[in-house]
Amino acid sequence: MSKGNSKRGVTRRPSKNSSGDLEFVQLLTPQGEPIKHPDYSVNFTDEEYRALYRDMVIVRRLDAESLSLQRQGELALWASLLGQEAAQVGSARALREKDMVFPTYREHGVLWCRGLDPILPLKLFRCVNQGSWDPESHRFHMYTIVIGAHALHAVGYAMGVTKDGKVGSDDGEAVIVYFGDGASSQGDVAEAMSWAAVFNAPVVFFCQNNQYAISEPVERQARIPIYQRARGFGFPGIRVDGNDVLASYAVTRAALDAARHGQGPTLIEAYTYRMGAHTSSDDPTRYRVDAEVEAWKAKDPISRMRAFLTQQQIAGPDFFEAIDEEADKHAIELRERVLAMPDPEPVSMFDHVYPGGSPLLDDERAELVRYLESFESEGVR
Amino acid sequence: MSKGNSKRGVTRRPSKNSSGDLEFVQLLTPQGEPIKHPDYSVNFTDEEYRALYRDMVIVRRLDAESLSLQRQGELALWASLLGQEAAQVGSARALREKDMVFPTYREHGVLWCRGLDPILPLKLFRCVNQGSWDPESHRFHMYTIVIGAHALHAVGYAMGVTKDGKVGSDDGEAVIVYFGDGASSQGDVAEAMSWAAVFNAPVVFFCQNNQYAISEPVERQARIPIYQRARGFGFPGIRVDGNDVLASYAVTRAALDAARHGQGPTLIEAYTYRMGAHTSSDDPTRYRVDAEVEAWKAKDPISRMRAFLTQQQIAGPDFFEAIDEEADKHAIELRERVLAMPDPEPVSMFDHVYPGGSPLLDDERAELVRYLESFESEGVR
Amino acid sequence: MADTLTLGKALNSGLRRAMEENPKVLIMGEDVGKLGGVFRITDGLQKDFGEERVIDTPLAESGIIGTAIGLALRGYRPICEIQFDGFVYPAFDQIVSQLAKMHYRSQGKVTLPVVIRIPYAGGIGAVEHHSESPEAYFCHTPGLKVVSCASPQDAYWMIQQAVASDDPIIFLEPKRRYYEKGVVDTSLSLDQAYPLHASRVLREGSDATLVAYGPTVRVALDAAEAAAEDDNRSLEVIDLRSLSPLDLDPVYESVRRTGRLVVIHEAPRTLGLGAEIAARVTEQCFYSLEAPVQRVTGYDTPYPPARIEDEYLPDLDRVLDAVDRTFTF
Amino acid sequence: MADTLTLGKALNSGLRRAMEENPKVLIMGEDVGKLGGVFRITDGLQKDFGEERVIDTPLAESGIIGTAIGLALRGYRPICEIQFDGFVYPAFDQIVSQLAKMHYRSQGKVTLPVVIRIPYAGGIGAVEHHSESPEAYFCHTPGLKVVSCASPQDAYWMIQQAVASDDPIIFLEPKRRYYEKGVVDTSLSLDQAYPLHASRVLREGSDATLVAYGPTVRVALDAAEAAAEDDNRSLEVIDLRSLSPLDLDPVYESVRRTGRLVVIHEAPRTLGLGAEIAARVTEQCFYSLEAPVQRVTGYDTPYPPARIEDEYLPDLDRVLDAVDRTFTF
Ligand SMILES: Cc1ncc(C[n+]2csc(CCOP(=O)(O)OP(=O)(O)O)c2C)c(N)n1
Ligand SMILES: Cc1ncc(C[n+]2csc(CCOP(=O)(O)OP(=O)(O)O)c2C)c(N)n1
Ligand SMILES: [Mg+2]
Ligand SMILES: [Mg+2]
Repeated sequence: MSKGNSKRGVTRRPSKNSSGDLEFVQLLTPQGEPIKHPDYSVNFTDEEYRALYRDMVIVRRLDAESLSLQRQGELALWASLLGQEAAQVGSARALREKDMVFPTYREHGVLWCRGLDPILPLKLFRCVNQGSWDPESHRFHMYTIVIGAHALHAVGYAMGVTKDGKVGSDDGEAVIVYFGDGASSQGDVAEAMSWAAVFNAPVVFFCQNNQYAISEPVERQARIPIYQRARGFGFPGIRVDGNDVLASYAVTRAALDAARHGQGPTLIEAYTYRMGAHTSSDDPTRYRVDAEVEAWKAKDPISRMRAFLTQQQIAGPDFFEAIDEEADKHAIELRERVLAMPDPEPVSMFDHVYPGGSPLLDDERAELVRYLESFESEGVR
Repeated sequence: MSKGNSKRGVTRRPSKNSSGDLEFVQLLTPQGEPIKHPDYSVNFTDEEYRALYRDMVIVRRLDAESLSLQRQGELALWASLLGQEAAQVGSARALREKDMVFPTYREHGVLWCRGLDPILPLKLFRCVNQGSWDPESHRFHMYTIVIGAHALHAVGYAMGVTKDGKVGSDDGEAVIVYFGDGASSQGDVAEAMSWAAVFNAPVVFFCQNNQYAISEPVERQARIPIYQRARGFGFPGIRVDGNDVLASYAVTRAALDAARHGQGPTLIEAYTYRMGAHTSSDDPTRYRVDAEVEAWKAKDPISRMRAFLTQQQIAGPDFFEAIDEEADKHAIELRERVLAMPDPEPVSMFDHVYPGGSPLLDDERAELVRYLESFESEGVR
Repeated sequence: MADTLTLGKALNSGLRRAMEENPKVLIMGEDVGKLGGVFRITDGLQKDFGEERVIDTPLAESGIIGTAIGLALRGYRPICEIQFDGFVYPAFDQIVSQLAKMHYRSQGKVTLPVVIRIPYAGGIGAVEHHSESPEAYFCHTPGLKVVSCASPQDAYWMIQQAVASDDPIIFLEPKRRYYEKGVVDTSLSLDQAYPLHASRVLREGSDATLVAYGPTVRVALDAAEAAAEDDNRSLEVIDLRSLSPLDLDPVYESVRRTGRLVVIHEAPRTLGLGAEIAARVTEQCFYSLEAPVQRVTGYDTPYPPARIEDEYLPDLDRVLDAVDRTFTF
Repeated sequence: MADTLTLGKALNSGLRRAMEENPKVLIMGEDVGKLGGVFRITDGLQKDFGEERVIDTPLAESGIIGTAIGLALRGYRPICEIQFDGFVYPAFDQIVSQLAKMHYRSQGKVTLPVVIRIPYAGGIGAVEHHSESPEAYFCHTPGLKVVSCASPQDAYWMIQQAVASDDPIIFLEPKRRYYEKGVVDTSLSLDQAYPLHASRVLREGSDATLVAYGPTVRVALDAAEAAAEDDNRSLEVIDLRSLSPLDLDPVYESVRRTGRLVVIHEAPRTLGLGAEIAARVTEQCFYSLEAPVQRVTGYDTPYPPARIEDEYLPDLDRVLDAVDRTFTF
């Protein structure tokens, strides 16, 4: 039979964004100069600008302290947010109190902005518990380590928001789910996007593309920019400079507002960089070169904001120094609290397996209690 | 803090294609008139045109016979392809011999075109085996019932084709995977598309959108046309009139050729309709109205092709009659063979659990043999 | 009030009542709405409770359980239907790593009252993936509870109890028993109904004990009947009902009297529930057992083509054969 | 030739040799390439065999197994790495419904020689999902074979045997033993190596039998040592090695001599391998057992926070305590 033929008319390999180009929303240059964007802007008071800076400095300082605690053997692991402060603080500050957050294991900056006690993630990483905070208290769900699984939880939650009649006006509630570039490959994340589209769920997919999933560069996950994934499901996707706290704020705010007003989901790709190792167990020198890290240093989210504040005379050396001091204080307090943190009681391992309890577990608990007591009576073997 | 703002600039609810519009590739109108398409065409000999018609008539006839066998209790179940003959025959005839097919459970038309014995799926649906044909003999994999799972198998296979150096020239091999509109929601299918994009695999995703996943209309799976899903992964998607055998052929041929030449994956959405029930267990009157079915009858793939052949004087009543007779003969033969089909031996249930065997299974087999023999000696209890 | 209902209809009525009792109860799954599910267990519910409460979902099992978790976090009580046993595996991570563990991980701050209904097991002459018995996977998973009903009365009450429970529950429905009829007493209150996580002696006996659940309960009862008539043997029959946690005290009590135990299930033998029951009963009744616990189960093969499933599935004869073995050991 | 290697390095060498032997062997998984895997088990292999044979995959476990199946259909022999035990569940359908069954479903026309390596079990002080023991799920699944290595010698040979086998194999690596050293005899041929699916008596004894696998083999050996020194008791230690199919003849033989059996694993007790072993040993050695089989296992809770994992994991003392119970029963 004869051949069909076609002009396929679709670019097969859209040229990948380099981090330097402008195929993303940016409101501050790496040098801290404000730039105009046709669709997005912010209109902060000086106080608010300073508050964003403060958040970023404090979360970076707490992060550094946590890493050092890990190095000293006080934590089993630490997943550093270094380099991602703007994406996290900008997006988190765009949330309203009633909005709900579903984080990964790296959203310490978001956690801080939601007002949770910054010690909480350290309990998880010290392995005294499993990140067991109350998700409702600050509307910030527990961390999720299984990549992508929580995206479905976020969408289900958002479906519930709709059912509760809490979308469709400026009083509406929105949901945001954080995940990484690597997570974008998981079936669960794709299913979450499908469901969000079909149910027009009030959810924002916030993907921090920090260029790596452990050792694998983002090209292993996608051959076109991740924000474009949304097009295939029928909702908007947008890329923002994730090292620009103002742009991160503006883009997230718009997406959350669209969601709460009933316009459905948005995918935001925050283009950023993981400056540190994947976790304290990782050795990034095995898979990336210094030059790359150096290039990203020039786009640092905090120095950029500091330059902006200085240039705009919103803040000066005294302010910066005061913030650094405040951050140090927080860090010292964090350290002290970690050092004082008790281990859980062994028998607590039987608590909360079932809300309704289980006689089997009661027996096993009794078995362990008896066993542990046998050492007390007879002395350690 | 102040609100960010944006013109979002993305249509949130692209208007859904009605089956009547032309947002798809069509080379034959429902009345059988040839129409030109800027990108796709076919150039068949009369003989080839007639062969396509013959395929469609035969697979429909075999399908009807199978359904009737099911109604008479000879099959446990039947998944009818009625209405989807053009999508299946058109796409299957676009394949080259070396190309590899991964079907669902409904691709009896593709199976026929690949030259497999049409009795094979009836063994599966009679439950004498599980569709146990040799995938390599006609380069047609076994049926897959678990929705979407085989999409990953197809992509892996296609990655192997690349590894074998069998892409990049006109001698290249391609892989095609069939799935339904419902399957497009499965995480496995999304992962398959991710992988295909990242590894530039020589695979064609052929989605027969027959408008329903059992009772659920396609709107439950996607809010924009399914072919657009590919855009999010960075490869082309295209919709074809799945009731037009010529268009189905041309579009598939082009996609297969792109794949074999190293241009990577394509998603084809064949827009069609499941004229019958989902399976013989289903009752479609519970979820769809007669008027809809009637409207689709007017687009029937076989009468369309028959009109074309008549109008173009490629074939006349004698030919059509001869084909109908041939089809009847095949159907009668199929029926006879089903009626003569023996049940498997019970102990065969232990065969082929492991290529390497297992002493545990040997013991269990011996146990069953002994047990069955005990009846022979003592008479049935 | 007592009605005679099929097991399937009893489930339908129980679901209806659960939805009436609590507006937070949702039903979600593939084809559960207009179609009423492929087995019609949710028949009529979408019509009466609306599309907001009876949700036809996209075709994605991980999505069904994952979004149900999210809905539960928001205060809803989702009942998920998995269309057939063999299609639960794409949701496995959401079930065993997410649903099962969130209460524990949160130290009790989060509860997820999600029920997962699964028409399960074989005997209906179906094609592959439609006849499996996956209960052991779930019973081995701490944080899940697992139950199976074997009569219309239990179906009606157990589904309501499962929905009312704050535990995540896998609710296994013996699909080949959907059409069996029985009397259902609908006049009780939930508290009065037989407890969800308790096994139950269905027939008293003194010579040997049969333990079954779900579809094999009928097999056990028939075997006991036959043994009484043909062999003059008195078999005690216990319906486990709760597969996790197991309620084995009645089994121990029984075995201490009979000295003989046969466990019957359709799942493959290796690491099927029979293994756990054998291990525990042997430990608790070591000096009472006259013979090792016998297991009458599916074999350690994938579920075979249905034309030979009768030889795969435990039936009356295989049960009686095993009882004989406990006497001749 | 005999080298002293860590278990991790022995695996690395075994993988290297398997890749040298057969050009169809592939390695695929998350971070297995440049990084050499988070435990460095594939260290250096991408460098030497290229990106075509050592493939860093997208972050999608179902994708890893699903595409490996496709590659196997095309004639390749993929070795998949799942980064940690707790991340295997998204691939569950591909493993239990696809990989496990395709040979059966095709009546032997298709073979899928896929090996799935999983660093598993606890004891490394890790955060949640990094310490689990999922073996029972796989052992309950007909069509899969499951093995675990406990020494560098076994690691080196068993991985090669697994790759050479046409069966789909779950290969469980006791991650907390990666750094333990042992002598590896690299001079054998594959056929000469101890058979893959055979258990092995590691220490002979006459008073009681200990059965362990993977990470608990060391615990069993230590317990036997302590029992010999402190209690003057002679304990036989058997390493199961093959978890599916089980090779229990040496266990039966041993229990017939000792009359006492303790099974040790980290997975939760209920429906853990101990249950199956207890059931089978009781059946085969009914009149030899002086006490019921004792199980020293993880508890039926999710894996607890690592700060208390020592009390969750079977250790020497709990094993000896169980041995005592078999004597005082
Ligand atoms: C299902 C699953 N697979 C594998 C892992 C192991 N793992 C932890 S983090 C990670 C990479 C995640 O990359 P990305 O999504 O980009 O997030 P990032 O860590 O860069 O913030 C992997 C593979 C996991 N946690 N869950
Ligand atoms: C994983 C899984 N879930 C559910 C089912 C049950 N089921 C069989 S066919 C079907 C609908 C499939 O719809 P679609 O993909 O559109 O294909 P079609 O049957 O219309 O050809 C469903 C839900 C299944 N086979 N596999
Ligand atoms: Mg990343
Ligand atoms: Mg369909």
